[in-house]
Amino acid sequence: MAVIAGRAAALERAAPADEPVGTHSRTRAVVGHLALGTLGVLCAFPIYWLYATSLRAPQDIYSLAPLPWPLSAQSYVDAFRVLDVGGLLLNTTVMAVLIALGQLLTGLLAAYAFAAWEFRGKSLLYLAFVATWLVPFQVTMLPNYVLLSQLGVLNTIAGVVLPSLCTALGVILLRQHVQAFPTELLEAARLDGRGSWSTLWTVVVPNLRPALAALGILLFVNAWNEYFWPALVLQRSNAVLQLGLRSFMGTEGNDWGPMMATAGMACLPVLVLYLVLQRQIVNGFVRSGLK
Amino acid sequence: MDAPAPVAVRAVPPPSRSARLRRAGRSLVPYLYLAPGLVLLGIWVYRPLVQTGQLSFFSWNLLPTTPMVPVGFENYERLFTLPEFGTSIWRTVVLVLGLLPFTVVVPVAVGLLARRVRGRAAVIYQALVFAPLLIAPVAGAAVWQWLLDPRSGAINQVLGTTTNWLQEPGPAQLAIIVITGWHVLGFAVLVVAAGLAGISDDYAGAAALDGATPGQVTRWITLPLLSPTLVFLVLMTVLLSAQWSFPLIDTLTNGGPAGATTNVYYLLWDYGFHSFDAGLGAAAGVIFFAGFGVIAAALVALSDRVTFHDN
Amino acid sequence: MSRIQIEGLTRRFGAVTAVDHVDLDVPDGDFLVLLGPSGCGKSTLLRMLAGLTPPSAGRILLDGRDITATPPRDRDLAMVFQSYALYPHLTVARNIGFPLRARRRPRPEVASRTETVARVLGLEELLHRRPRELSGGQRQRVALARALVRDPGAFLLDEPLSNLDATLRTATRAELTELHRRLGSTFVHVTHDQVEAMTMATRIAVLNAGRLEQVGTAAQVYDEPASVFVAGFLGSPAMGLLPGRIEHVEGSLRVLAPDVDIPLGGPDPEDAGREVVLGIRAEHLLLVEPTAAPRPGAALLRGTVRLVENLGSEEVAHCLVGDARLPVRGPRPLGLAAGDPVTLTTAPERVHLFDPASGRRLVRRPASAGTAAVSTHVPDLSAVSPS
Amino acid sequence: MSRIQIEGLTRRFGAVTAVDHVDLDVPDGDFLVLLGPSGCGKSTLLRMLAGLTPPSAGRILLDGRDITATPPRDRDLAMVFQSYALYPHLTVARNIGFPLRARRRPRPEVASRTETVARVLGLEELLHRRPRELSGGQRQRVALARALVRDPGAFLLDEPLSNLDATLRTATRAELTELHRRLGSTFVHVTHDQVEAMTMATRIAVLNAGRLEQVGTAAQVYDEPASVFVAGFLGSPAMGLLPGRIEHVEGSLRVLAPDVDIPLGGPDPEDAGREVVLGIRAEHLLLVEPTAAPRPGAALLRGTVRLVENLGSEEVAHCLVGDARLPVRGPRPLGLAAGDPVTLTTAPERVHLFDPASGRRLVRRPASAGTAAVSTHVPDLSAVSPS
Amino acid sequence: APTASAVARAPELAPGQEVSIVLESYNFGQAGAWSDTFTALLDTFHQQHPTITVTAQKPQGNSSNPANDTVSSVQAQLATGAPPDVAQLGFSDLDFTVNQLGAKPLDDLVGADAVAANYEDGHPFAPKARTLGDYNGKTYGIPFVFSTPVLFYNAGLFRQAGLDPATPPTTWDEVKAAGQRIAQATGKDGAYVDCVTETAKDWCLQSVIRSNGGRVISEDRTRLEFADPPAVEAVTMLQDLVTSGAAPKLTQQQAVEGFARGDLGMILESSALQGTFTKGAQGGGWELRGTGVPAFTGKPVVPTNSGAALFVLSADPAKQRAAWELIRFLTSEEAYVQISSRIGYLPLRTGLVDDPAGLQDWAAKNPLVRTNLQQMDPMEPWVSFPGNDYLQIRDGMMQAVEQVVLQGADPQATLSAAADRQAALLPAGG
Ligand SMILES: Nc1ncnc2c1ncn2[C@@H]1O[C@H](COP(=O)(O)OP(=O)(O)OP(=O)(O)O)[C@@H](O)[C@H]1O
Ligand SMILES: Nc1ncnc2c1ncn2[C@@H]1O[C@H](COP(=O)(O)OP(=O)(O)OP(=O)(O)O)[C@@H](O)[C@H]1O
Ligand SMILES: [Mg+2]
Ligand SMILES: [Mg+2]
Repeated sequence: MAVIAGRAAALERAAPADEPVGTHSRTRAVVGHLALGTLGVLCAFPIYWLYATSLRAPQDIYSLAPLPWPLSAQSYVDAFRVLDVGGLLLNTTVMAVLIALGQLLTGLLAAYAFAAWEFRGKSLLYLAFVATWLVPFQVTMLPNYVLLSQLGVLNTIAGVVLPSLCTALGVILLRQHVQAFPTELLEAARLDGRGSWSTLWTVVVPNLRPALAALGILLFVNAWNEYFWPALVLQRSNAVLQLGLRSFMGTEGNDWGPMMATAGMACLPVLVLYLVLQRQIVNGFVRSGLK
Repeated sequence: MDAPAPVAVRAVPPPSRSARLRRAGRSLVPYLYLAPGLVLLGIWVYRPLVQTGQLSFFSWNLLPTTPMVPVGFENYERLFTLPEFGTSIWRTVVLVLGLLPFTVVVPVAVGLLARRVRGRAAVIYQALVFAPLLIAPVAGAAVWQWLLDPRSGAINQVLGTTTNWLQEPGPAQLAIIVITGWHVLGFAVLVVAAGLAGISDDYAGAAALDGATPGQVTRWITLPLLSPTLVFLVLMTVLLSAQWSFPLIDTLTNGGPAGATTNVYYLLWDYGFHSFDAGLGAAAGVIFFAGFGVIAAALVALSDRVTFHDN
Repeated sequence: MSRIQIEGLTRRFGAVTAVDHVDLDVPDGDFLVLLGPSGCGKSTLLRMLAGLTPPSAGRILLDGRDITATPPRDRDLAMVFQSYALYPHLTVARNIGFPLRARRRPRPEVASRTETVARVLGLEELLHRRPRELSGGQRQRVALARALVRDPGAFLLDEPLSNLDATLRTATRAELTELHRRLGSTFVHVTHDQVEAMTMATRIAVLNAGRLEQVGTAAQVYDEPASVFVAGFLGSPAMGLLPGRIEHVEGSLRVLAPDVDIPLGGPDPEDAGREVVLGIRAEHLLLVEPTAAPRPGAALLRGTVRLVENLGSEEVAHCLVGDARLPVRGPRPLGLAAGDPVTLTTAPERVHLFDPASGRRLVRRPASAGTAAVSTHVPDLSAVSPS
Repeated sequence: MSRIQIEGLTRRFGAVTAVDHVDLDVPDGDFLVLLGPSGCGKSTLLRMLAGLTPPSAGRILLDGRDITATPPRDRDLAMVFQSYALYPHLTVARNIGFPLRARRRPRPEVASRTETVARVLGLEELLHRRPRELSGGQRQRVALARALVRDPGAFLLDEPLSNLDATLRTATRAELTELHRRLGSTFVHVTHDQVEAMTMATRIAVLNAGRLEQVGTAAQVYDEPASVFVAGFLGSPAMGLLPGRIEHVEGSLRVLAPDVDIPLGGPDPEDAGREVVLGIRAEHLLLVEPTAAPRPGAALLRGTVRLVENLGSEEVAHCLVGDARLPVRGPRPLGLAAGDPVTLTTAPERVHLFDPASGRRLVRRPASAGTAAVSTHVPDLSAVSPS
Repeated sequence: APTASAVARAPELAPGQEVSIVLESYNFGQAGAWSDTFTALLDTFHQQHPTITVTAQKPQGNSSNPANDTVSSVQAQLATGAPPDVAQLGFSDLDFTVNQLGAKPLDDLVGADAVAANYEDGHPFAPKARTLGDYNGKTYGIPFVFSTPVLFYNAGLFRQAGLDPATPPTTWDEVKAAGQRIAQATGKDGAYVDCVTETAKDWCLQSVIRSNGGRVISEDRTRLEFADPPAVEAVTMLQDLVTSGAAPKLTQQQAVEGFARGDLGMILESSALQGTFTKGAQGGGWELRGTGVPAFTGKPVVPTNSGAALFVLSADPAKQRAAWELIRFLTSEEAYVQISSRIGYLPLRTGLVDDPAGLQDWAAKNPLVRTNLQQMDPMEPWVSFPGNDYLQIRDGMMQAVEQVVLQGADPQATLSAAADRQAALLPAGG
């Protein structure tokens, strides 16, 4: 409790209104605005270009004019004609939600174990999680593909989801969060008669909610944008949005207009999600004091 | 005077069998929580890794119809004599070095600059910087292809150059670095923001009172205290650069021009899936794992010496 | 060696007013203690002095110079933070030398002054450790050393002793007092521990909810609390307070309350009927032998003992008088036990009277022309803002 | 309603032995205070009682039942954590009801017992707030309520008052004492604040570096400290200590030190020449008019005042006698200033003697056959492990 | 060594025998003409063979060009024990397909007679095309779609540069001159030869080298010859195009898009891209024309083929038979009429273009098809490298060429170094 309150106070003090006298000069602010503004525009420009291209008329697709004029929804019409956008959206959401939830859950359980207990082989096991970062996708790809085929889940969403249910990033980040959690609370719950399982759900999770939400959204975005693994598993059907892009790629070159339109539509949900939840994401992430 | 309460000191009896069992059961608990993650990783990461380790001692093209020929360390020997292997390592080093500005320098600069601007503006800038993370790499790559068009792409028009970014070795490597950097910048900015928020303002206040200029505060206080975050980012960059850049290389340059953007990760892919030399690919994978493992261990050891935790 | 003047200083955080229009004049060489309960605005006030928090209104003068807009590094002040704020990545020696290096003093000078200060504070052995390898008391001394190394105009200390245990705290308290005597610098020391305040201050400023309640020497604040708040905050146990009423009885003024009857002296019919809050310190209540007949005209309070606390050298009996709790303090053993009925007396001049509405102290005017009158008056509070 | 017995309890963290072979018997209904400096192992001991930290050796009995291997939730204990450990996401009501819900008690029972406890502790108004909307004192009461709601065998309190300011601390102290009286439960209360220990405990256990130094009532621990450590730790200011030597002068034993001469009474040539540490409490030192001729045979100490501290009702003069500091305490004003020479006296029976090597108390044996002998003796410490 | 010489004959399907097979084609899956045509064809096939169910899929993998994923896709599926029953694989992979992927010899499966009969059924297959899928004298794959290199050019840019679009360049010297002219006069790019990058693979490079009398690999496929003088000379010529400014430094994709946009005068490309170019020309308002592979002055032009054949990979006799039925259908007159008219691919039953009931109308409207047909006669097959490491050899060679042509490396030294290195990868050990 004290720790949490302390953190919140530290955050509040970090609010710009409470900074030393004389640190906020106009020139410093102007330089800051200029630098950050430039960087922001640079970062956002390709995204603008994506949408600009998707709004060009088919014959202007190769045009490099900065403004997409005249506007045309033809690419979107084409994309909608070819793709069952609603179905793809649903599939992608299901896939991304399952993956994000799975990674969150396995990460939470492992992080809880690492943060709340001392046990033999702890650091070695933690290393086992982190070391998965060292294993290239290429090494695991084929053996996993073969296993999925033996399980009979090729060409299903389950095949995409199964191998992605645990990620080192989730474990690492969540461990930081759970470790920052006051141990007294866990102990109080034990004394109050909760087992470790119900302590996790009645004490830890409710208090980590902002952090879990922030991380969950990050994982969701990652899963949403996953392309390689679905491309392998979902060979027969373009069942998720990112694979919809493949419908516009081919030996005879790419169909840029509908492809950009599809890409734009694929990005839109996460962009909107991010814009709506930005404060929560940033705060949840920052408050964890990831160090 | 209190009469002493005499305690008959008995020999402490050994714990009963059921108590021992219960104790053993309790010590199992953390492992149960780890189990789901470990089982999943065991199945989906370490099982393939072990298979790869075995495969690296065979010559085989993965086809059930062809026999696996044991060849000892021949795959490794071949790998080390291949000139591409050496150059690809060098290119990986360049890639990592090239990405460090995006994962460390710029995010720190953004973190420090963000303190100068107030209110909504900072939030908006952060949203803009973060946005590329939300774009699927494949879509992002497609857009960059346009922007990098040698004739009328926005980049050349702004810079007034005629470079063909994806067709000339140096610029192609640069383009891959920049685009990868563009993608991961937002995440790094978020991590740095978290790190900065974790440093008590009291230190900066104390230093200011002690007479340090803002520059000195940054150099002498903020950055050293941010070092654990920076090490985390460096570690991530070193370990994951090659993986981050993979989809972009695969979409934009296919490792070209003339192999100029082929890093170890892409080479591994190439051996494993284009050359059908599974043994060689496996050997490369094992070396990749071991090499990066050693580097990571060294980095972690180093970081313990150079970082300071604010406690 | 600086005089600090504060004029109308205010700081708001959103809806909260942490510091509310405070006027204060700290003469050169003063050891001013800011005292008050948690959250009353002490740290905020100190941080404004240091320039770490910009004020919402008001100004700060250092030796007559307006420094409200001066950045911290240009104010000639040294601060010891509540949390010490030792740089965790620097050794003790480099922590202490930091202010000198920041001012680009030559290396040999930095080294020699660091060494001198370290010797004075008994830190020679620790110069090469890092803060995390130090105990709480050692950290505190390093924080002090960092402030002392550069001989500033004034020292600002934010609860520097709060993390120490009793023994260490007593020792450091004495050390700080001696330091002040030797240097003659201005000190502003924040605490919520009243023993600390009483023992160290040349003057005490009591804050409550962002407002200044009283400024004065330790004796003034203890002996003539300007308000119910100050009276209740200072002293251990706190002053006993009970509501009463001034009555004109048989030609003299008396304060009456259930089971209480205290003569005030000379008659002044004007005040008769006035409601007051009556305050008596634990050490000013005396036990009367229950069998002894009450001396006529003496103050008389009757109650029951609820609880006796042993403080080691003394005991405190918490007595219920009417509805109020009055602590009584005396050398151990008092010879009382819970449940005992007690009769108490006190010297009438030891009784404090407060206005129930405003909480301010009521002062009996020097009885001119043979009458004593009670009036609201705030002694020694020239600096208190007329709120 | 439980008796807690601890036998040979030890806990090591790597090379550190936090708790070192402690034997302790806490009878049912006791209010035992664990007292000791920071890091002496108090929390570790309490956590072992609660089952949160497994002991390295030794065992714990609750009402004669060995609970060393019982998991925390099956021990019939309630603990109040130093930091309260209130669940931040739950309202006060749900915080209080948590232990009952965890034990799957029926809803109506949870509700009614929560309400009862809340009423007892004056929390009815706050039931729907969350912890962050409470003041420190309110939080403390919620933590208590959560412990009380389920009527455990014993309460374990880990520095529950350390975060409160002086006023709140005094009030809560009284509240806890009353609670103990009303419930009659066993309390084990950890603190490093000696006033807390003295005022609340029925018995005090003083820990030092993991070892038990003394167990006894507040009076025993204060009046007959079993060791130099206990003597120096209790009392504010701490007992003055100075090295001396027992000499046989003119037929009687005297303790001599530079500027110090204290008669011990009857002659006992055996002890002559023995080195001792001499301890005198601040309140047992009396000022002697410097002009008055010393009464022959009286204890006599000469020194210089270094510093005078004002405690409000009293003053403490820190005097330098020989090389040692002796605090002298008396009602304000003492009439002393820094630099003044002072002559002090004390009653010989108020003087504590300790063995310089072991630090243990030396007890003068009742003078049988007309002789008084000094011997190393540890009173009331049958439970202290023979180290 | 060729394996599986003795494969049992696949028996005819019993009437009413239900079979379902999987067809993997890199042309499938892209929205547009190919998918629609394929779907229509498979529908028709199902009507004709109601007992055979065909599931079509595109290669797994993530390359933007699925043709690059064909072999690895089949390989991955083989590893699971369930390869597609029919696969459309490139000629460059023939060696690997036969020796490693286990393509079944159709001569054994259905009999050489049946294979030959299929070629003769209706308008016969172009003679040169028939043997493209043969290996060691046995037919493994039936050629399905392919193209020869075509020099597409932008007639508008020709006119702007003062060149006559009616007489396109026929030799490399003329290409160079025209390219320089276009670059100077219009500010656009001159000529791009899509034979010089790893992405382009080596089919077109083989044509250029063979047109100069060289080879990339000896006829017995035991020695690499791409560092021999004729090959080096050819590559040097390509380098000269770039250094002289006649050719831009572009990636394949940039060149294709540039040409479609009208920013490039000439491009030597597969006719598979004709559709893309036509669309670009319509959008950009320029005129698309095409001609054959340019010659080295005084030497005969040797075009090579790109493209793919259909292979049977199934091990199950019933599926093998069904697969053969599918292959027969997909290479039938009926199918080619559809494929050519709806997609623009070359009909391998070349007679169709003169058949009024066939593609005569279409050919009249698409004069470009003639270029390809004319090149069928001198055409030589696209030779695949042998062994497991054939792609490493091919890619190594292409990288060397790219370094020479686009990055100005020394031709002889670079190619020799590459040849020496790749020689070790030949199965015979070089
Ligand atoms: N950055 C801030 N944002 C909002 N409120 C604040 C901030 N800083 C302080 N406050 C509020 O201002 C009031 C005074 O805070 P301050 O820190 O000055 O108290 P304090 O007297 O130092 O208390 P303590 O003895 O607990 O340190 C408190 O109510 C606090 O909640
Ligand atoms: N988990 C641990 N690992 C290592 N050492 C520990 C651990 N917990 C406690 N210690 C050490 O054991 C000793 C006793 O610690 P404990 O927390 O019991 O002290 P305490 O008496 O409660 O002190 P405080 O009054 O400061 O709370 C200390 O020296 C401490 O450093
Ligand atoms: Mg404060
Ligand atoms: Mg403790």
